[in-house]
Amino acid sequence: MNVPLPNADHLVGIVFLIMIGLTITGGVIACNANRLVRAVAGLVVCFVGVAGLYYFLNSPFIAMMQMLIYVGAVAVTISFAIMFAAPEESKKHGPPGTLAGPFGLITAGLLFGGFTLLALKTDWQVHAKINDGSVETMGKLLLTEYAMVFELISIVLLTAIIGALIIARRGRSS
Amino acid sequence: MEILSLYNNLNTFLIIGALLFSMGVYGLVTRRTLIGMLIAAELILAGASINFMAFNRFTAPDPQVGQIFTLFIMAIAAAEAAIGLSIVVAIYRNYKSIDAEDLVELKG
Amino acid sequence: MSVPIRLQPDETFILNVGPQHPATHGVLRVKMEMDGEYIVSAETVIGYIHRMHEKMGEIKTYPQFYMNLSRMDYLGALGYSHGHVLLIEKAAGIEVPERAEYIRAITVELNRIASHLFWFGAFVMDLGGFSPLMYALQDREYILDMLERITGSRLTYSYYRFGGLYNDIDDQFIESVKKFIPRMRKSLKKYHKLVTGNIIFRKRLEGNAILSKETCRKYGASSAVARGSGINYDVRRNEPYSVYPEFNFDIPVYHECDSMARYKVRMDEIEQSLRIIEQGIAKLPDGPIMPKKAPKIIKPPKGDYYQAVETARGNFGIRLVSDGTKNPYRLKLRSPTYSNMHLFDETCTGLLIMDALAFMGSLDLVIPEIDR
Amino acid sequence: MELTLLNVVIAVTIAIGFAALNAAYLVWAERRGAGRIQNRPGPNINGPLGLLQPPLDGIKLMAKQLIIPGGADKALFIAAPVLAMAPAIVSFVTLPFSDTIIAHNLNIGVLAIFAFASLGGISLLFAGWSSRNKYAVMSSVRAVSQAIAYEIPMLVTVITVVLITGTMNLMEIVEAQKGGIWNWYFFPFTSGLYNPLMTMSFLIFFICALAETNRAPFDLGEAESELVAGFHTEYGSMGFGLFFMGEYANIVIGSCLTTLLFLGGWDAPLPVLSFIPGVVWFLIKIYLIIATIIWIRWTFPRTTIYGLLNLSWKILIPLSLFNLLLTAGLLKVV
Amino acid sequence: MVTYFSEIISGLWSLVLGLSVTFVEFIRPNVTVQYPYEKLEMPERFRGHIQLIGDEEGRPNCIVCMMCQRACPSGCISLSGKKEEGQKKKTLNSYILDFTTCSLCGSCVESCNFNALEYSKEYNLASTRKEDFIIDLLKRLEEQNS
Amino acid sequence: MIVEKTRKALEALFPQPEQEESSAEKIEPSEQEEAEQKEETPRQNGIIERDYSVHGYHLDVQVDPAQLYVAVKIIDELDYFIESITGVDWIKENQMEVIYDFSRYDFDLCRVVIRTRIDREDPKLPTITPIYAGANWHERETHDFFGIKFEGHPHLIPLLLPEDADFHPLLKDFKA
Repeated sequence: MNVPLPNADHLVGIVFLIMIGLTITGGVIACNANRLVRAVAGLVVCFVGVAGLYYFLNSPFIAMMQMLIYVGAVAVTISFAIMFAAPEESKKHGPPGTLAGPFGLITAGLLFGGFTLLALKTDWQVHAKINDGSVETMGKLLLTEYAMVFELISIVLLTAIIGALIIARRGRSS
Repeated sequence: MEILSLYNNLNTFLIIGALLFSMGVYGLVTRRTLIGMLIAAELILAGASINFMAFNRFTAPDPQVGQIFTLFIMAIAAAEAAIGLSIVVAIYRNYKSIDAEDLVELKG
Repeated sequence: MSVPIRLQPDETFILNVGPQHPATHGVLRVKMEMDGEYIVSAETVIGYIHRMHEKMGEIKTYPQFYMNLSRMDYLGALGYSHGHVLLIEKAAGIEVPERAEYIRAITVELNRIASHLFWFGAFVMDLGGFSPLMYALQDREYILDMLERITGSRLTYSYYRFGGLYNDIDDQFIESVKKFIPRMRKSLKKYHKLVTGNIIFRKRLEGNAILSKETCRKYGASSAVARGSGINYDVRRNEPYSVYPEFNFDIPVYHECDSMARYKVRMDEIEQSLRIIEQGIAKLPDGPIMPKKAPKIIKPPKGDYYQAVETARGNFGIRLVSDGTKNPYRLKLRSPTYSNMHLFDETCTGLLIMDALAFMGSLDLVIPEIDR
Repeated sequence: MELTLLNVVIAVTIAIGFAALNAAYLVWAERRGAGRIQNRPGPNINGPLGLLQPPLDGIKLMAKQLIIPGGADKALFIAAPVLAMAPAIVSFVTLPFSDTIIAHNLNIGVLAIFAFASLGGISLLFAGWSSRNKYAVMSSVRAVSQAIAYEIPMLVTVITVVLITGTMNLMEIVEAQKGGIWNWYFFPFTSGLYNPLMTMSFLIFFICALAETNRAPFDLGEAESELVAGFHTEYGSMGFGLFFMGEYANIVIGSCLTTLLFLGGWDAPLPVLSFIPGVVWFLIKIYLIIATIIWIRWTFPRTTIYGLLNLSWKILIPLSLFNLLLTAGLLKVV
Repeated sequence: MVTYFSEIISGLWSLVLGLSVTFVEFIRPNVTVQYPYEKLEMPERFRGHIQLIGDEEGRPNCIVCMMCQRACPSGCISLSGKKEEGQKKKTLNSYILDFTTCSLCGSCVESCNFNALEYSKEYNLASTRKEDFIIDLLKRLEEQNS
Repeated sequence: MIVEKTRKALEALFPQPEQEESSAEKIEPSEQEEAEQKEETPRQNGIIERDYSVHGYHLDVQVDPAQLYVAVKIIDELDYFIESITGVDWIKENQMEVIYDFSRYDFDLCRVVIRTRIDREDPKLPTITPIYAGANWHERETHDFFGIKFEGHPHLIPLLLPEDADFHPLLKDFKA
């Protein structure tokens, strides 16, 4: 009888836990699934979770961009490539070398342990100032302070588009 | 209910970021196919982005920089996906395989 | 949008279109080798409803066979019966009263319009527009109602007899035909407004599946397939039969060679058929519909005979090899769509699948007629 | 974050209910409308005016066996329809229906809807891929490439509107258009901006909405005369039902967005008429747009894949970009 | 450039024209017949399956000359009769129409010289059993008379 | 006139034209009775000009199987289109006749029938698909119905009959 009714704060916490769950399950599926399409599905789940995390970090804009770009573009592109290049990928799974599996596991474990220790041992100076997540300030910063980077990014994207076209072109019309 | 207020804790995000990063590394090592590696690389980028965002939220003096960095990472990831996949497609066309170990010729 | 393709052998896959596919309007199967959405090669597989009409023709006597002709093509049945009766009349030397010939011409043209209307609707439906089919069916129902009153049946009319007709037409029929002509003209205007002018429709068909004159000749194409490629060929004109020399009508010919040209030819043919019906009704003579001494048992003399007619689907030829008995020795049915369909394999190479299916629609296929 | 449990539960329930009801009765409306256009009655037997048809159809679909084709990727095959339906429902949470009726007023509402919509694309891919059917794969590839191609002009037109209002909040966008039909961005005579090309932008947005929701004449993904039934060829039972409902929910979202961005949302066309509650106006507007969509579907044939891409890249994108530049210039000048 | 815009305008106009056509159709009345609720009269010459014609007393006109059986291209008519004593003509014992193979050509009706066969107006011909299409015309005639 | 032209072109196939042609000419004007008489004896290879209003075609050319390809080539060069290919099984004479119908697209009407007779036991003919691509299906159909093998045909498998069919239904001794 003394289980407290979940209030708003609890609800937020539960939603957060769900997001963490999505992220981690998605990540696990993405790097362990036998079929590449399922890996992409895992990636999508993971990205949705990450978008949720961003939302909790007071940046709804970035969260939505995460969905838009990663789910709507990157995941779709990867699935296209899978459909094109690996129709029978399911045969090709399995431990590649004798060492790769354990080796990967050890590396990943070490990395994870190291980072976690680093995160926990360091005494982070948590600032009281919280970003307001507003799009306006970000837009202003992008066009003033980071204008150069912004332009460079657009050039990179343009180059990427053209380069991708050139590499993948088959020359039907020639 | 400590567990329900995890979202106010910097370390939660850092650990998730680290987890994603190491999962990405694991995938990068174990995957044989190029596309699988690409997926793993995306995970690594996501892990890094989470760190940026977390620091942006909790410790940054100027609370926009992290977001902007994350945006840039997204753009780079998109470009990387496009280029990487067109390379995969081109390789597949020439070698009929996207298995990284079959591509010994690339080693020169 | 045909694009030449450089093939890589294992980049293609086989797509099996049919025998149950919405675009094939029956049991037709096309085995397509695809490169993405482009067709590398296609092989048409027919014969799923082959009924061996030619063997039936040999087994049955002449009068027992005439209803088979209307089973060949369920949309334009009368044209086929017309060819058959003309051939047997020619072979056995039966005189046909003029009134019967006029009525034959009128009903054949009505049937041709009905067939073209159905084709129009089905073709637009192949392209994704559903409503024109319903409008076309309304007009077609009108024709079918008229023909049903006269012949007793809606699709498989066995209306013609050797020497004449099974039943005379009445005033009510003439009245309804007279009412039908302005109605059809109005509908045609509606179709042109709704479909022909439509930018989406035009963009899809213009330049789609170019058929050269030479290809048509090599395959023996006829009907709108040939006339859309600039060939002025219509059996009604080139090889006049029945009372067609009496009528004043044009053969629509377009030189674009694409699906739009084939579409336009058929739409114009509806108008020309209306003209023929108009003149036929005006000139319709009185008199009997069967010759006075119609032979009961038909035994054409030895020899072989050929008759070609222009049905709704094109040049239908029927060859009779007679040995003087009451059964034909050999009866060959040359169906127009058989030749038109044969074009498909060669022409659709390099087309997108949606263009190829639009092209298939423009051929006006009736599968039972191909398979016979 | 003012999320309360009650709020969320009510919002989600209403959203699901609204989406499902709309999906069901839009099918009915579509069939009746198609029938009327084709001079026939449409479904009219079950219930008055055939109004019981949709629930009966639903029962029929649910009673059917869910068949998973052999060789299909089971997990993805089942996940795909859910993935198609879920974002549509989530999108309803951020859609304002009047100045008071809104589940969660998100500051970046427009973007959120697009973000959720991008989940729909991947669901089509999964559906096509997992059902192991060549037609399904071809159609899902078509549908996705189409969705990507039309996202660009759509976003550019949205940016034009965002530029004028200076906000991505849907409520504020509607507020900016307040005061009668001449203030709507569909054809803004007043409100400080005299951009005659906004009508064109409205058309572009509408066309893109048609294309994004895979509606005729852009229904290449389920071109039944070529690809049998497209990506849901292998789906039966409720799998198909979910795709179907998702499609109609997307139509509703598309028309809601069109209304909010260009037709003044819940604003009455004449200030005199503003005694009628905003919701009514909003619903009238979205159903008018839906009626137009249905009308268009039963009038036009389908475009080709290259015609579709040509339209997007050669016409819609240049024009929408031009309008964006023009609007930016006008904003600077005015 | 001019063609670019004129094509857009003319294209849009053609779409509007199309929409106007369907709108006019939208407000036109229905043309369909709600079949199970309303039924159409079959025309006079409608060709259903054949049936026997009886005289005033209800006896069939048929004299078992077998012309129809011979004329039938599909062999779907089988009839038998016998000559009863004291009567000039044969009387019909049974007349079975195998409608499964009948193609409704009407050869039988045309070949009949004794006004004994006609087309029925029957068009509701659907059944799940093959036996339903083996029609005993004599029984049918009796039913009609009663 | 195209009839004359075609006739001239085809006469080159028959080495002793004078006698052959004149005899054929003589037979033609007289009507059916004589034609029937002629049918009794196996017909010689050659050209007969037929009465169009009775038979429905103008030129009736019977060629040797070896000449077939050349004859069709001539027809092709004169811009004829292919109408159909069919066979007739003359079981009494133990022969098989293959009939090729050609016609024209222009108003200068001329229908040409090329027929050739082959042995019933070993029916073989050269294919004409290199000349007329449209002959492909017609030849396959004839192969289906009569079992005539068209040598050099690219894809001689059953077209209308089931793909495993090993019977030829239009042969007169075929029993279902």
